[in-house]
Amino acid sequence: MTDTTKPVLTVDHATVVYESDDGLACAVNDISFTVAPGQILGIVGESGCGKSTLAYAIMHLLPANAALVEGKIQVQGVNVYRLTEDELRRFRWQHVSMVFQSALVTLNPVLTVGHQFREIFRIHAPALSRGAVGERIEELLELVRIHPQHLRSYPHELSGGMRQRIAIAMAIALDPDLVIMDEPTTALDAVVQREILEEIRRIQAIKHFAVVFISHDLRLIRYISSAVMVMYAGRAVETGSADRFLHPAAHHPYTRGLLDSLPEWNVDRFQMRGIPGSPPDLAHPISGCAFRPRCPIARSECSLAPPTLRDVGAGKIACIDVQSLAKGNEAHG
Amino acid sequence: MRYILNRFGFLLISAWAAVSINFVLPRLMPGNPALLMVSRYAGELTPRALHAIKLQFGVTSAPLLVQYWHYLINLIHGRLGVSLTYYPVPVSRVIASSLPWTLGLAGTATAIAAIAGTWLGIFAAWRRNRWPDSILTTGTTFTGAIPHQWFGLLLLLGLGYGLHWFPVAHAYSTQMTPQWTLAFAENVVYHALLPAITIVVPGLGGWLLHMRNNMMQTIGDDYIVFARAKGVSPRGLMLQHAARNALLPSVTNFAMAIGFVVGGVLLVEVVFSYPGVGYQLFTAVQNEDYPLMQGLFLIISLSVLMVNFLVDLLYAWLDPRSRRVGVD
Amino acid sequence: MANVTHGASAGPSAAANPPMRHTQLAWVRRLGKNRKARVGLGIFAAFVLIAVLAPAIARYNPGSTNFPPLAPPSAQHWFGTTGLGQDVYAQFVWGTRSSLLVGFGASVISTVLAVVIGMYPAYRGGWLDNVMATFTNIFLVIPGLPLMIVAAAYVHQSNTLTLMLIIGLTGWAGRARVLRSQTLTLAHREFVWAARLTGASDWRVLVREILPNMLSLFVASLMYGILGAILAEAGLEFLGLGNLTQVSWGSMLYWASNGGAELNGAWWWLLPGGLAIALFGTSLALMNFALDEVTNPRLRQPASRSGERLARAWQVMKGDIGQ
Amino acid sequence: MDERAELLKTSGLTVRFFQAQGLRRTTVVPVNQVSLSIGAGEILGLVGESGSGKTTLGRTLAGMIVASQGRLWFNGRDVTRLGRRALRQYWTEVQMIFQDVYNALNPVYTVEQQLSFPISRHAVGKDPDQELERLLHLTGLTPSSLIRRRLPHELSGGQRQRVAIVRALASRPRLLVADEPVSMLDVSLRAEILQLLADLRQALGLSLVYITHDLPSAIAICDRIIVMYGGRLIESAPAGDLVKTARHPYTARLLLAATFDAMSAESRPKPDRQASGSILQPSYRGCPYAPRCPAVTDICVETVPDWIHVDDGHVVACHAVASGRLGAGLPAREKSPG
Repeated sequence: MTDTTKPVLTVDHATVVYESDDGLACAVNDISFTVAPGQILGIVGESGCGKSTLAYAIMHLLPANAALVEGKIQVQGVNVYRLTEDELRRFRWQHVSMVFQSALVTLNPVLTVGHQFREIFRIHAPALSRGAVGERIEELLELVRIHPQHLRSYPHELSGGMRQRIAIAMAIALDPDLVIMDEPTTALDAVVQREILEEIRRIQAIKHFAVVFISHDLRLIRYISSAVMVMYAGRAVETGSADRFLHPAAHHPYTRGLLDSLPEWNVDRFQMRGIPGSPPDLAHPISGCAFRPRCPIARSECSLAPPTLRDVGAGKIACIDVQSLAKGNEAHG
Repeated sequence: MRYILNRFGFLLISAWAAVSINFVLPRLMPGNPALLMVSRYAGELTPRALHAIKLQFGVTSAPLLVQYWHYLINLIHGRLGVSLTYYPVPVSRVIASSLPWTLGLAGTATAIAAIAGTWLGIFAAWRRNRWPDSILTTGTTFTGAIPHQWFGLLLLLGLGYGLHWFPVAHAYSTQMTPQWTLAFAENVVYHALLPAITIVVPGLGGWLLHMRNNMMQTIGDDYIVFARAKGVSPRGLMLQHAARNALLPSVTNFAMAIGFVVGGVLLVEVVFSYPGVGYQLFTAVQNEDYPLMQGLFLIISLSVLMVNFLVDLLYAWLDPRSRRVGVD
Repeated sequence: MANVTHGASAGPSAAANPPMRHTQLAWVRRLGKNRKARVGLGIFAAFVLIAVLAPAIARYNPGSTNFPPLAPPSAQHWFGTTGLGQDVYAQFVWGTRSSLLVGFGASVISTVLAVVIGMYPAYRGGWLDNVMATFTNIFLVIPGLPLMIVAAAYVHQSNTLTLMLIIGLTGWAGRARVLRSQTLTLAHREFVWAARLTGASDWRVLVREILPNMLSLFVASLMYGILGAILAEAGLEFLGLGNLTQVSWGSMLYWASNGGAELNGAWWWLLPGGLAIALFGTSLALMNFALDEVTNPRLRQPASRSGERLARAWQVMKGDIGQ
Repeated sequence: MDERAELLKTSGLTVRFFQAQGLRRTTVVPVNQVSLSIGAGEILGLVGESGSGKTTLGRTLAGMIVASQGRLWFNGRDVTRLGRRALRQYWTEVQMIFQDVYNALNPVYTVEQQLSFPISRHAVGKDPDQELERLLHLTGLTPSSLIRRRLPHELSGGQRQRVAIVRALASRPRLLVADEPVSMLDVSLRAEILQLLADLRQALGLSLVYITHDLPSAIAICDRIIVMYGGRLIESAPAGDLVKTARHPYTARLLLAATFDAMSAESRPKPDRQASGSILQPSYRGCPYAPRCPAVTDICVETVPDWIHVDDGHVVACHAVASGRLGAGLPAREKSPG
């Protein structure tokens, strides 16, 4: 059925701009990547780095004040921006679905969970009988371990974790090839967050859909992903396999900073470090590398042009000084 | 259950407030207008009736609390006094004969204005910032500010006296007698058309703008984006997902809207000599018939309170979330 | 008070009167660019001008009955004459003055009441808020015009001041509720709590922290008050409960109706009073609408994508930053 | 361990809220019988998930919420039932840092205008301008001449939180209650704000209550950590000890979630199958964690466990620990992250 060699998702030089009171801002800047069937790609970056915008762009769900102005996005070989509004409605969810940050705000507060669940089948599988839909929904709820009695509940009557499980069940209702997960656990507590992550891993192992998993937390990303892309100020600054982020490797200075920011176990304490400075302001971009005001190894040449991704071992890094980064790391051992 | 009791409690409190305002107003006013009235009618009324009016308006030496007590007792027994205009008909009878006309006219016209305005509001939000929206919003911004009485007079001038399309006064033709026949019903509807239009047109704008803005507010919510991602059609998005949520503030808005509606209906009845409570109130004011005026105010207030109570219950039923939190 | 003394740009005077100086009140500037606001303000200003200049532009005495009755508009009588032979234009001009006076006066009274009854108790919370909220809700559900009618009927011949009082004292409840709910949301914002925790007094918190953040709502409240008051005044006048010796938009309608203007087809007699109310009301509603639009970004969201426009803008921007 | 003077102490502190939902009205107890103390100059971590009552407790400590029951002493003075005026005095001695950095500052005022009132009010006998300058530098808000003129929306999240910290410091408090001060900030900015708070303790001799759901960050900066669940305190220990010898099953679970270690089947809690909140109702009698505890027994749902002293300064409220069914040193750590 699914071709295992052709990528599920191809993002090709995508650029997304949006308009705000501050003016025009480029939230996604010339980004390219592919996701293979069954692969989990993690995208990590600070708030405002454009990772959510990228998710919405893949879904062709950008708000009216934003647009994909350059590049191409293909899901299963279909350019989603070439579909008519009607075709797109049928295509989405069937092939690519999404789990949002908080199900509390994505589930309609005045409709029951069951109503919102059945709606999916009413739209995409109108031929299915009511009974068959009911069975299918119960199967899905079984998978995320929610009792079917909650179909009668309103969203606010459920806990955050339950709502997010339901959102996941809804996302995989039509067996899509790709599920976009935009910070699906950020609004949850540590314990529930961990449970949901395991849930996602377990279900993904059963259903084999591809995932684009977006988070600001590198811990989650490297826990769940097979490949990772690091974004800064709308650009990809580093890509590579998840292993690269678990074991010593050459990293972009920003990635290095992110890794250092994770609470680190040391003797009998966690220790934390940060990246000095402030996140970039997309509405007022600076020339050259966007990270240079916060970069410990910035030089004057960094302001000339934004660096492009170049191969470094098993990954790619967009830094003017890739060579010495790689060497420095070898020296570290 | 607790909510219903709570709202019922509020209904009682506000009814008590209306009743008390009714008691206090004539006693609060400078120059005691009631005394003037009593002296004016002194020759025409029987001494007993005059005494009753004196009691009702506090032109007695009895202590205020005693007066209040008698006033409440009379109310509970439905004794609102005797109308001076229609002497010796009791106020309650005058109200009973006029209230149905007002309820019928105001009820239908308000329902039409609310439903049509809300639908147009949904439509305007759907076509937001395009020409249908612009026309509807600017148009109703103007109609919303039209004084009812003026609009009624203009309609009378043009469609009534000018073109003779519609009757110019009363609820039915004077040569007919009220009875349950189709012909009579037709006649009533025919007479109610102009007054109803006069109420609907200025009222439409408020509902439309309110619904439109609520819709716009709702359309920005994440669950609309989510529903769109699921494949819900634009139509389904508007009607199933956005409109229901946007409707809730419109329901709460009813309390504020109904005051405007009642005011408008009163003026329209006066313009069209429509025999409802508004027209009676106007007659009472002109004849300084204070007992009738007070009775009418009370009945209008209580009707509005009742409607609000029902709307509150409707809201609780519509919104599964409605909740309040506080320190115990 | 703040007593910061340094630098030329931020002296004590700036600290004492801060909000208007800064971009956070950007809605004031955006309002200036809004077409609805401009049109609304234009009409509004025209009426205010007419009211102010009434003695100079009225041409005739509005009470004078020296002219031929029921004359249609002409060069002598721009808006025609009434059944009693008064100049309708003169009545309109002077009527503008007294109607606006009642409107502004009553609105000030009711807005002050709405602020005192709606905002302060909401901020204080506790029993005071419970009592005042119930009080407000009662006033909200008791129908306004009938209450005014009864009150005005007892007063007998009202003058301008009693009219203002009757309208102002009965018409505050709806706006008190709106101000109350906004105060409630603001009162529990973190910055308000932070100000309280630094030891600021209740009034200071209310006036310095909360009020500047609901200025647009306050302005809207004032405008709704004016519109409501003018409509109420017209209603009372129409029922003969106003000050019929003084010409106003409402009394023009009363006399037109009493004189059988609609019966005689004297549209010119009927038109100006009501149209003035509708136009003035429209100007207020337009400004309000614009205020909503600039303070609530969601009301500005367009229905369709602006993809191509954004793509063009992007090309320009790319050239600018040399990427 | 350390003998600090006691700054704040509570006993049996309880807060009740009523909640009217739909047609029902219910009472919840977000803070239930809380007794704790905070030493002068101590950093106390208050850790729990959302709905555990930690925010309500923090606000009660700061005097923003009046407790329904129990006592709260600050510096030996009972502040539970203060009048309005006295409460306002107390407010200036305890300051809050809030989670929502976007609402923490008044959007219409510049940084300087936000800060001028608290500084001029509390900097008695000092030049307010110098004081402002000093605090801006202390919190790393440089260049201060630029920052002073900024409006909140022109600042980054981290800068906003720093301004909020300056405002809190302006009234020279003895205790700072920081409610999730970094959870809305980016990971890369969190460490510096937390470090700043920890440094302030050293520089100004402040006590700090750090409220969070993120256990690792609490371990990083706190002297002592109290774990809260369902409105009750369930474990209290020096930060270092807690990592090595967490005793309560919930604490153990929190640690596991934080370290991304593999989870053993027995420590896995039951998923929350029912809407939360029932354990917050006044009618609930048992251990708050019982509905989800993997080590639950009959007694757990019937009575609230007593405090058990397990080690120096380490207490836990758990029936399973009391009966010896749960030993120390749980869970076994296999590898360290990072």
